[in-house]
Amino acid sequence: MKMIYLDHAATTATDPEVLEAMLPYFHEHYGNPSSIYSMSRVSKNAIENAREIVANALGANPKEIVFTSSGSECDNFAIKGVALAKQQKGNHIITSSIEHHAVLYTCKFLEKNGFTVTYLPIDQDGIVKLDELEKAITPQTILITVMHANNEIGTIQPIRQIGEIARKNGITFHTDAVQTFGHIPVNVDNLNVDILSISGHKFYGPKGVGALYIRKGIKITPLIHGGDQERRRRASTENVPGIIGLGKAVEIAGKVMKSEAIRQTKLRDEFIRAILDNIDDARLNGHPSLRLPNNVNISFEGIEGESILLNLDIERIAASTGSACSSSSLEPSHVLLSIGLTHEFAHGSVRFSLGKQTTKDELDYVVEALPGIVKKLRAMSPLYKK
Amino acid sequence: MKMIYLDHAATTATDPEVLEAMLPYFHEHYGNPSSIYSMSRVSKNAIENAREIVANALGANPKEIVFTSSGSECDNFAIKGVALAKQQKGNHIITSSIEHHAVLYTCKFLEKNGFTVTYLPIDQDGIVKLDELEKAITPQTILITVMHANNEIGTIQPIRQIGEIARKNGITFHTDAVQTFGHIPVNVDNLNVDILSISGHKFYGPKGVGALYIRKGIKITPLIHGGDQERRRRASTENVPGIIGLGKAVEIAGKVMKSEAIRQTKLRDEFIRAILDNIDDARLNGHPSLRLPNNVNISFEGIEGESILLNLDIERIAASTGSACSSSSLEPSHVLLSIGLTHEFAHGSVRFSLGKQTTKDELDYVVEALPGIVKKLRAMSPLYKK
Amino acid sequence: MEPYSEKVMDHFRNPRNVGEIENPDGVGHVGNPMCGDVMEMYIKVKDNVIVDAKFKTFGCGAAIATSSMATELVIGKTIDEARQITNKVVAEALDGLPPVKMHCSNLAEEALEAAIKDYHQKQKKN
Amino acid sequence: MEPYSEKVMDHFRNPRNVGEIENPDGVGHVGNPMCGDVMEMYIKVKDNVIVDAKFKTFGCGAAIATSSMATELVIGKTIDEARQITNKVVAEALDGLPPVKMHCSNLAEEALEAAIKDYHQKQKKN
Ligand SMILES: Cc1ncc(COP(=O)(O)O)c(C=O)c1O
Ligand SMILES: Cc1ncc(COP(=O)(O)O)c(C=O)c1O
Repeated sequence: MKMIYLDHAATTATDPEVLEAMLPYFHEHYGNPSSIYSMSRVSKNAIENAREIVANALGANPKEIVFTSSGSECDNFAIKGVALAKQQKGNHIITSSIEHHAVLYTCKFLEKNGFTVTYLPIDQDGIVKLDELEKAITPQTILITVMHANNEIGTIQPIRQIGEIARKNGITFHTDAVQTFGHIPVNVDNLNVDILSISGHKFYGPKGVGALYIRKGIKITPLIHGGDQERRRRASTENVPGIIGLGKAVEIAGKVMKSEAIRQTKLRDEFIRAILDNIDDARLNGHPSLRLPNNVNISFEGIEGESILLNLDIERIAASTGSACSSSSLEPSHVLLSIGLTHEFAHGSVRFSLGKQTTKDELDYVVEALPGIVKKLRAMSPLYKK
Repeated sequence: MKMIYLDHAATTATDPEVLEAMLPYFHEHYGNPSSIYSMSRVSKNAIENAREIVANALGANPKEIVFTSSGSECDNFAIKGVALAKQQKGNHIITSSIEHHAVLYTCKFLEKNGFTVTYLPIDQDGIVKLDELEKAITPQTILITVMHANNEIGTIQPIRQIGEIARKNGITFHTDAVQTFGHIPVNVDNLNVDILSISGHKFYGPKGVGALYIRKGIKITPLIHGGDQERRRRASTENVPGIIGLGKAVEIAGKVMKSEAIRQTKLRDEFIRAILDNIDDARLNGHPSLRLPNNVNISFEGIEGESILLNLDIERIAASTGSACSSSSLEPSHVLLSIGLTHEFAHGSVRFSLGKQTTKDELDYVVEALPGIVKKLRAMSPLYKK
Repeated sequence: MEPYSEKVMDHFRNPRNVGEIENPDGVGHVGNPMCGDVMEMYIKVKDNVIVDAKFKTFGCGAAIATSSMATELVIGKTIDEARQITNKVVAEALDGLPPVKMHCSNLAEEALEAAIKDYHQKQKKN
Repeated sequence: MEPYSEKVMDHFRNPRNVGEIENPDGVGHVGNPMCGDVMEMYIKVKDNVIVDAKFKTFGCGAAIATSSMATELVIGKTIDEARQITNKVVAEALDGLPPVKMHCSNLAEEALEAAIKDYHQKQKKN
């Protein structure tokens, strides 16, 4: 039996069409795009074409796009880059308490190096409190960074309003759009953002490539110094096949995003209802409607997440506890704690994230398998007494 | 007619065998290596296997290898990482005046942020003066970073001795081995290095992937904060196909490196002799024998490098002026100035770098084409009066 | 994370001795739901020999497998012999645990210790 | 770098008016080998009209092409008309230059200016 893959928020399979587009750039058009001879023009033109595709999708100018190696690099580049470039102006950064670790730990790092950071609280659905944001702003505030949608609970933030507040106060605004770009509309002008992070492998592009949108005029110090690539904002010989793949993935997303968002939202809501109908003492985490079309995050009372995942794996269902990168950690998710879950409940959460290939049949299969797993684990749990 | 590609120091074509090894990891084994379910084990095992291959090639432990996205990232990570981790101990860094821009501009960046940097002079062949190194060391010195071989003139540095001096003084030692690894033997213990940079696309691996060797016990602050990947030293969902490709390229290099080094050295020396025999007022830059097997760097009096390259390109020969990433710069190469060339002579330099596919016939063709090009350009040069 | 051994997965899939013992001679209760691990171990003792052991565990795969293995290891052992069952013994019996999961075997050792302590205290009272 | 236009490459491959003019009426010598560009422009003037122009250039592709184009543009022009040939005019005649190479067209304008200035000074002396 094939795996039922419900961890698209962790990573997606590279679309075969994307891989196809990349292939000529490995050993046919392999020229270094920065070289002067004519054979390099093919790779140079190809990455500029990809840049245009990404820019168009965002409503941006190609010159405002910098290719990077990942979502994490984008977040580090954005936050450290603005912090360094604007440190003469102030040393205060505002973020939310439910950011991805690439943002959170970058902020923690800056705290150790002379910056102060405000972590905004969120409501029980995972939405940043705008009044708290306004209160947090000081004359020292140089950067606001709030993610577009959360990777664990799927809640979509009021980015446009946050951007308005930032602009009104003359503060640079970054958003981590790694979970939204390619899945729901992301337009930098509609969202009032200055800097925006994208990661290829989250929407059927290749792993190891990302893009950072940097609005014209925004000051930012490079994270990777060296050669003149990317208009001197990110040194390194360009990852040509990766960039071409990213461009192709954006192109495909442009075509299918709308219909997929509708289809997945419907599947998602049916799936949530079926789980909650079939299993007692379970709850949905995140906002019921302001959420990613593909995100389902459920807590099960009295049992622990990893043991649920292992049992799902035995049934050939791939899911996660929220964030793949911290799966070796003993701490429960900071996101689930932030929305008010107890440690115990937070430990018992599972994220199912749907994708383009996900079918109703697959989800039905999960709905059938899940109650037995929960029952078995609860039977051996000292914490579940019902 | 096919292109005669003599710019392997800028980038190489990905070996078809390398691409072959990567292919299953795009949309077959695409699982996030950090995930818990069994399908992720394939990608996890594959990257650990690649890590072992890289470690073995270096004489290192797999735990000492961190995968990155490029040689430039490695250099930035190494230098900024040590500077930050050891800033309590001191703020002085020693490097050479002929480093790649990824090292040089990282040092310049640190100079703006409270560090002091000594740029060691080199002799006329491009070799760092060891007595100057010893003199430069102060109690504040926390890092020495000197490249293994220079990317423009190919000179190989006395890394082992530099490492000895560093160790004697308790100073962390980093070397940029981007031009040597995969081409000549690189063993971290023989070389006495603590940190070492590698880039995949310089030895027939894919673009967009590198590796940093970090000796056990060496303190280093991450450049990219976030998830727990790479033992918390470099966050980002792993570039699985890229890492597999890097591993494969190292494996292949292990088999052919020795014979290729001999073959290319012979071709190189014949090529140098033929050029100097056929063209007056030309000189070889870099050390005559302590040089990369594939590097040929020649200055032609009275004419300018780019116009030579363009004429070579018309003859379907791809070469470079030294460093692809600064080809849009008006400054002559800092490396050529450092070895004592006049600005004018430095402007008239061309680097030919050989590769696995390079044949004697190709080089003979260049030897035939070059005198005419030089003659034509000299005829229109106001600086060549002979 | 490194994958679990086959032994761990076997004990996770089919945990031995799940449940509670009515009127146990000793109970150990260790761990903390905040940390994601809670273990309860029940023992029945006759003539200084552990004749039965059961467990209930809230926790990850390793926590469940180590609980299961620990109960298997103690059944039939004298109290003194059971005391020799350290976290290392349990982990080795499972063909090892991933480094990040070693604390789970500590938990099993502690639960056993606590159950034996409880047994001794009950003995004193009687 | 952005690639050169076809026009640039045409003038680079087949530069027009390469060389020196014996007994020129004006010579302009601009640029600096340190910066990688040196341009010499020679003009022959008859009845206030530039009847011939030649150049010698040490420099990149753009430097050579702009020199060549500048000589083509001035031949047949009066001195006053030649003065109108700015760097922009030269660059446009070449269908544009990559941004990093725009300084080369400045050089061509300067060389022409210098040659005209030299011509005027020689006139005064006579
Ligand atoms: C010596 C040296 N260091 C660093 C680099 C940077 O490597 P990458 O282009 O992979 O970032 C290069 C090549 O570009 C190099 O030759
Ligand atoms: C919201 C968010 N930000 C950043 C990242 C990091 O992206 P990457 O793994 O490409 O570095 C992820 C996913 O891992 C994410 O979900």
